Amino acid sequence: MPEAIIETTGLTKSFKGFRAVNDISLQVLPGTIHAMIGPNGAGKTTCFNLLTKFLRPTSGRILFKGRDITALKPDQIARQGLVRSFQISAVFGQLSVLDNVMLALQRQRGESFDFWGSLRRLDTQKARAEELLHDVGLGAELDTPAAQLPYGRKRALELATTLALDPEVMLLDEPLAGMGTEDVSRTADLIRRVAKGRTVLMVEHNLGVVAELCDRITVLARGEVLVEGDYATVSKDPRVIESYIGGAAHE
Amino acid sequence: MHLRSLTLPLSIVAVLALLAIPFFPQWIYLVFVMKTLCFVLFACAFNLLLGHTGILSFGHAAFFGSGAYIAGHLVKNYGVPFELGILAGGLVAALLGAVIGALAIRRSGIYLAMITLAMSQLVYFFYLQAPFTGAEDGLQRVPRGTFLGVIDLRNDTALYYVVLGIVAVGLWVVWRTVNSPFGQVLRAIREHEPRAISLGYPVARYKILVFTLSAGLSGIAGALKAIIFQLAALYDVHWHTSGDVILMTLLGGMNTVFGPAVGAAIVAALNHYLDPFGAWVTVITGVVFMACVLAFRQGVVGELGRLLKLRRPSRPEQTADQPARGESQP
Amino acid sequence: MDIFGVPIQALMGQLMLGIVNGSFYAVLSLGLAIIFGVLKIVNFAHGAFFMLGAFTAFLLGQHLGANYWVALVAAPIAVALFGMLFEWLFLRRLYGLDPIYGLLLTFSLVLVLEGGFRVAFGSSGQPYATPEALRGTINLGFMVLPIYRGFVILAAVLTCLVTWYVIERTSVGARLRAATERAELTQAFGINVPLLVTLTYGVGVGLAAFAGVLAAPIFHVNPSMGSSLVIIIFAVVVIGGLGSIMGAIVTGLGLGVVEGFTRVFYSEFSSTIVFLVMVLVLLIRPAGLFGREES
Amino acid sequence: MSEAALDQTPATMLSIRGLNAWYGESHVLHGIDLEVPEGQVVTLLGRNGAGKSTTLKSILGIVPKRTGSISLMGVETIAQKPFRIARLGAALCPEDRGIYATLNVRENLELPTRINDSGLSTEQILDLFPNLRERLHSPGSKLSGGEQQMLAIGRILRTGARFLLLDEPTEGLAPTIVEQIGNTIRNLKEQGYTILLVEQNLRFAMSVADHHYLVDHGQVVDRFDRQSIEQNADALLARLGV
Amino acid sequence: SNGFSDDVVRIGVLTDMSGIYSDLSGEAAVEAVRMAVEDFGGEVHGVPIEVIYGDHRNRADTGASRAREWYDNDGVDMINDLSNSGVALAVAAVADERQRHAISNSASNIGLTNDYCSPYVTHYTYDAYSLAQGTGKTIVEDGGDTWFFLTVDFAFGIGLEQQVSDVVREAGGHVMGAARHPLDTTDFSSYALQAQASGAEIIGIASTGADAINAINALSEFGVSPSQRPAALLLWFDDIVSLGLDTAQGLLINNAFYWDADEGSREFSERFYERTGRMPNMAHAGNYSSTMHYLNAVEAAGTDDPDAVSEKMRELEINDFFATGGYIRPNGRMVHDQYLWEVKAPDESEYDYDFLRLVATISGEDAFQPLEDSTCHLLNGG
Ligand SMILES: Nc1ncnc2c1ncn2[C@@H]1O[C@H](COP(=O)(O)OP(=O)(O)OP(=O)(O)O)[C@@H](O)[C@H]1O
Ligand SMILES: Nc1ncnc2c1ncn2[C@@H]1O[C@H](COP(=O)(O)OP(=O)(O)OP(=O)(O)O)[C@@H](O)[C@H]1O
Ligand SMILES: [Mg+2]
Ligand SMILES: [Mg+2]
Repeated sequence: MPEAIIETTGLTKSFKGFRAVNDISLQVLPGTIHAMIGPNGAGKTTCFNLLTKFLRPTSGRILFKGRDITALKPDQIARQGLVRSFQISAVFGQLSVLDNVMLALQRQRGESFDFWGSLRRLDTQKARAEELLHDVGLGAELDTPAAQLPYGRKRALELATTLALDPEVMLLDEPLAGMGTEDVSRTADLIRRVAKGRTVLMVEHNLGVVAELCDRITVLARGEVLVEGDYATVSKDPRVIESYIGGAAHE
Repeated sequence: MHLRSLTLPLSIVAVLALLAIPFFPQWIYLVFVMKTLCFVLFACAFNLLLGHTGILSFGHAAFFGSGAYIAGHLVKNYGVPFELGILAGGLVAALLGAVIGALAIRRSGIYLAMITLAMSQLVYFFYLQAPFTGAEDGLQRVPRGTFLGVIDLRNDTALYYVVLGIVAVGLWVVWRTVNSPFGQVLRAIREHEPRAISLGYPVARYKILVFTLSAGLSGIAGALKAIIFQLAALYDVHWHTSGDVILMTLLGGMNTVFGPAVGAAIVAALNHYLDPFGAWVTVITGVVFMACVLAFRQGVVGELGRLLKLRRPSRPEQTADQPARGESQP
Repeated sequence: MDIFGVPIQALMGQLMLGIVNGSFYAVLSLGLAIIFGVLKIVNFAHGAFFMLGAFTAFLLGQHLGANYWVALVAAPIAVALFGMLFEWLFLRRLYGLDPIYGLLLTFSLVLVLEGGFRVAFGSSGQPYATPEALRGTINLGFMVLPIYRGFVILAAVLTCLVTWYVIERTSVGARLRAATERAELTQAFGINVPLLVTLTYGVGVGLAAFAGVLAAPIFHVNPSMGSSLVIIIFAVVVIGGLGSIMGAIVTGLGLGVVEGFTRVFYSEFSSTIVFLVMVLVLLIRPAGLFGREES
Repeated sequence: MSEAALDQTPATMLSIRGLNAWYGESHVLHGIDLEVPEGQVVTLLGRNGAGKSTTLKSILGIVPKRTGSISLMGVETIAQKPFRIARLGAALCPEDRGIYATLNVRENLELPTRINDSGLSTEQILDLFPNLRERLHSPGSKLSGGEQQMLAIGRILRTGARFLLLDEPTEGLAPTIVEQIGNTIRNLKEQGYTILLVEQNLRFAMSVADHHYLVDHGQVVDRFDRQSIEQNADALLARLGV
Repeated sequence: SNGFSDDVVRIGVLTDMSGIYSDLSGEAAVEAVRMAVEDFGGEVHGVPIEVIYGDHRNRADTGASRAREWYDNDGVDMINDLSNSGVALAVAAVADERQRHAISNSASNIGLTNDYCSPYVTHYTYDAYSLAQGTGKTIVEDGGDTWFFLTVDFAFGIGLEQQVSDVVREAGGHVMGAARHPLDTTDFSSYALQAQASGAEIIGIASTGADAINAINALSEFGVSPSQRPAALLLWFDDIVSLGLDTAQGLLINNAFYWDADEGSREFSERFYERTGRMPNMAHAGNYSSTMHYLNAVEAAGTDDPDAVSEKMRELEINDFFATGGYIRPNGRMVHDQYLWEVKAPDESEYDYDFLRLVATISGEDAFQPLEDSTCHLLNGG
């Protein structure tokens, strides 16, 4: 079995006594699409916040490609190639769709502190940005302020922005939340495409999508890992049905 | 921003008007214009934080005043030449900005505002006690000196063009910053800080840098004021001045680059032309401000921009003042 | 025995006076804290309402011959009504916007009120007599305390405790706290939150006015008596921890004392000490002394 | 599907037509239509994120933006303020339980306004959920999830509202309590309450409800009554996402 | 007409119209100047005299720019009042540079007749030095020789405190100490206590306006007075009105003018009261007197040329209800008698505004800084 790209040991986060995430040991294998599911409040988002250091773990270690990143700052983690998206869509509302992506592209160039430089310096990257936006089907919306996009397209834009960083690992928190059916399928395809050559860890309530996209699934409940495995195993597991999917409860 | 299309012609007109002013002394008083220019620079510099980074500083008087006192002190008591005095004023203010900024940005929102306010009160106390400031009598009789040792600045017109030049450069720096890769990141921080972090930007460093920049420019504005009036006074470091600059910025429109300039002009004009109303000035000013907050929340320039937008068919646009609860049907 | 050359006796006296001032801070910051908690607006006009309270008392005496005790009740109510009108007409249009707009609006109100009263009553102010019952002084051994000042402490602390009790222990208070915590859901339980908000503003400014009436006999009643107050009061609230009622009260009293002692040892700094304290507190304990850490 | 099923019932407690709802720009409900006959129990089924909770919130008017028509006891409420809707006699037990951390159990319990005195007394509620009695004075934040859920339900029984909207009342509760709540709901029904229930636990739903609506992507995609749901149970489980 | 720069003599009253000093000068000051112009006849050598006013908001820069604008654009020949020392100094600088006249009646800073002196600047009614002399010297001579100061922590207060201290020591008294309070202190109880502890006989209040009022309130509240006697180094008549006699009684104050002093002052004051609804304080009287003097000088000079007028102003003697035998020194100091008053008790006051009893008269020569001590550059010249 190959070396895990993300590995947590005993990861725990408690908010004044309340354990939102409790001793989670997670292994995400490189090149896989790994889903994290569970009822509301299971601790999925908190997990993401811990992995990207938006929250400081109460205890436990986080390894990225074997290196301990538990002590790093969020922006450092991002620069290491571990990039997350947010549950409630996070785009730069007043900026144009294009600028949203340009912002991500601009980071690799060391110039972001040059307040004396002109924006034109970045034009070289326009082509790349447009290409990315085209991929997510926003090719026609380049100059629209992001705030004006419908919710679903926002998620797409967010995805494009994340991709612009060309991250090794993407953490997507409910990338399909609040999307209409057609958006869902489009975005699902997109995720599958871009996942090639990367690792994806995603939170998703839409089990249909999870079923077809994901190689591996971790089910959380009350901050703990309930089951882990491929979709078949997981969806059959009585505890999962009981605690998450509902239905054949305690018969 | 649809104002863009108008920005160029408007600014050309403005520049020409500004250049012409000295030839019509009976219409508008030169020193008043110079004073206004100082506040224009001050407000635009301040807006680098409020408008473009989304940081509310309630202590910018500390930078403005420091600029004034330092420049005044050096020029008066050490015979430092005009341009060096201005520069020093800016530098000291920038330094102060870096320090206060570094402390303040560890918090956000109202807490940040209060920290900056508190720090500026400490600075106020310093200038109140410092021997060279002359306390409430102010640092008086600052010589205007000469520009580059040739142009005699005791001549208002000469001084005016120099001030105009310096302020223009200052505004250019602001504009440049806003429209630079750096400014782009600032906007990102304003729009969604966590996202900016998750894109790998060391947000803290950006904030400190923009704080320093804003403070420095504010300092230069203050320094200019000290030279123009040949004095620096406590009011320049008083928290009222911090309040004034917030006011100017909001009146002009904090989501625009040069809106604050307009705001500054409005406030200055109110102060200057309301004298005939005697004791009523304060009340009138208050009413005007109220009307502004309630009527055009985007600020004068902001609302202008909105009107221009409404003209064109475009998607309903995100504005601060959308109805909180949704619309209803019969 | 001395402390830095100041006899312990004198210090006791200063402590007492510090508490008197603290009581004013407590009442004022209490009002400000309540308003901020519910409206999420920094009521910059708080000092102006303080002044308004004092002036209302003065005017009631002048024109209606109302004595101190009547004024002590009537003035706060009158001011509260005025405040509620202001909230209802203007302030509520700014909810959900950047708090800075509320700050600006209330600031404009300060200009109107202070300017207006200066036009009407001049700048050098009016005397307000101490009520007979509370004239004179009592000897506490370590100092002679004017009876009225003692009364101020009692009245203020009592008011604070009552307010605290109402908010923390009664069903009305429960509704208020509920509205503060989750306005939406609270409405869904049939509670008229908008009205609650208006009332809250009324209570907040009413408290300010009450402090004003208490202050009238001690400080000169003049239009600018509250102008420099508000930033100090807000500093107190922030130090105490936004949203913490007890925090506001205790910090108010505490800072009164701190300020009092500063007046003995480094008097020039006494108007600045509050801010030094605030910087330190905020950097060490971000949410303030009594505030809950929110993310 | 048959309108007939509903037309027999005399009065309609709630009738929703073309309900749309948004969170910011996220368009969540795309034209919900549903009827709740007086005195009956109706459930909304559907997978996570389908829009069930949002539907309930919309009925009480606590979503940022909503359009369409919601008539409650014959009154059109789409334009009403939430507290007025509540005073018509609707009470919500929200998904996240909506316990106030800064209020203790008694305060939480007695917060909602009583619209008439037909509701249970505090005593009766404490009898119903004995666990709450011990914790009467501890702050809401300190309760266990189960206790919070009991409190959330008890709270709305006090108001005297005849129309209860329960959002996943069994979520995260021990089987025994789930039983207990089931019974509560049943005898509430007997007392003539009308109940709109959001439930992911199909078996539970079947055990208490007269009608079922299946919600997906913010639309009603199917509806069943007692008989039809029995037959389609397995198919339904699949559609619920398994 | 010939010697007049433009065909009008324009007088600008630069004062605090809207701020904390608007009672001490403000609109009433403008009225006083208007009265003088009317009494003068409204024109000089057939040239009309015009009065305009402006608000300096107690901000030196605002004052300075207003003064500049007046001199440069509006042909203002003389600026009067100049309450607030900061403003006065700034305007004096402008006046000197623009070579136009400025007269300060309500500022106290003696810099105006020392480092900042100018042939065009006149310091008319009083100054910190005269306050120190008037109050300090006289009181010590009356036997009040141990002092404690409540000083506003500002150049004005500190300067005043030091001057009085010197005077007191010279006259053989002792200074037991001082408490420095920030500007706009509302609560003086703490300082009252310190003053009490000091045991000094005289408590010198080196502040003005609201500060002084609040200080006096606190002193009486804590029963400091009358056992210890407060002496307000700069208290305006208006302040006594607003303090009320109950609180103010027994106060010793130094004022260059009291409405009820004699026939002349009563006559002026009653007319003034008619027009403004308030009794004039020393600044208002000074506004009137100084304007009158300026106009006399213009008439005598037959021109509004600043230098000519300046000479005449220093040449002519001032004899009116405000001053007898008053004259202006080369450094711009107007020398005239000063008076120390005691505030009457309520029962001593027989009619409205019957507030003060004369305690001592200080001759101008004693009251004001001796010429040889002045650092004014105009002096060593000639
Ligand atoms: N900042 C916080 N303070 C206190 N409790 C928190 C905080 N953030 C999350 N929690 C709690 O931690 C638990 C897990 O939250 P989290 O957001 O991770 O759930 P989730 O699995 O993402 O749920 P969802 O599917 O609704 O997003 C929840 O009970 C939540 O109430
Ligand atoms: N406050 C919110 N802001 C933005 N989107 C939201 C918010 N609340 C819910 N949503 C989105 O609206 C959609 C419907 O949410 P809703 O809570 O109604 O689903 P649900 O059917 O109740 O799911 P569950 O079974 O988890 O309760 C989901 O996609 C969810 O992500
Ligand atoms: Mg989540
Ligand atoms: Mg002339």
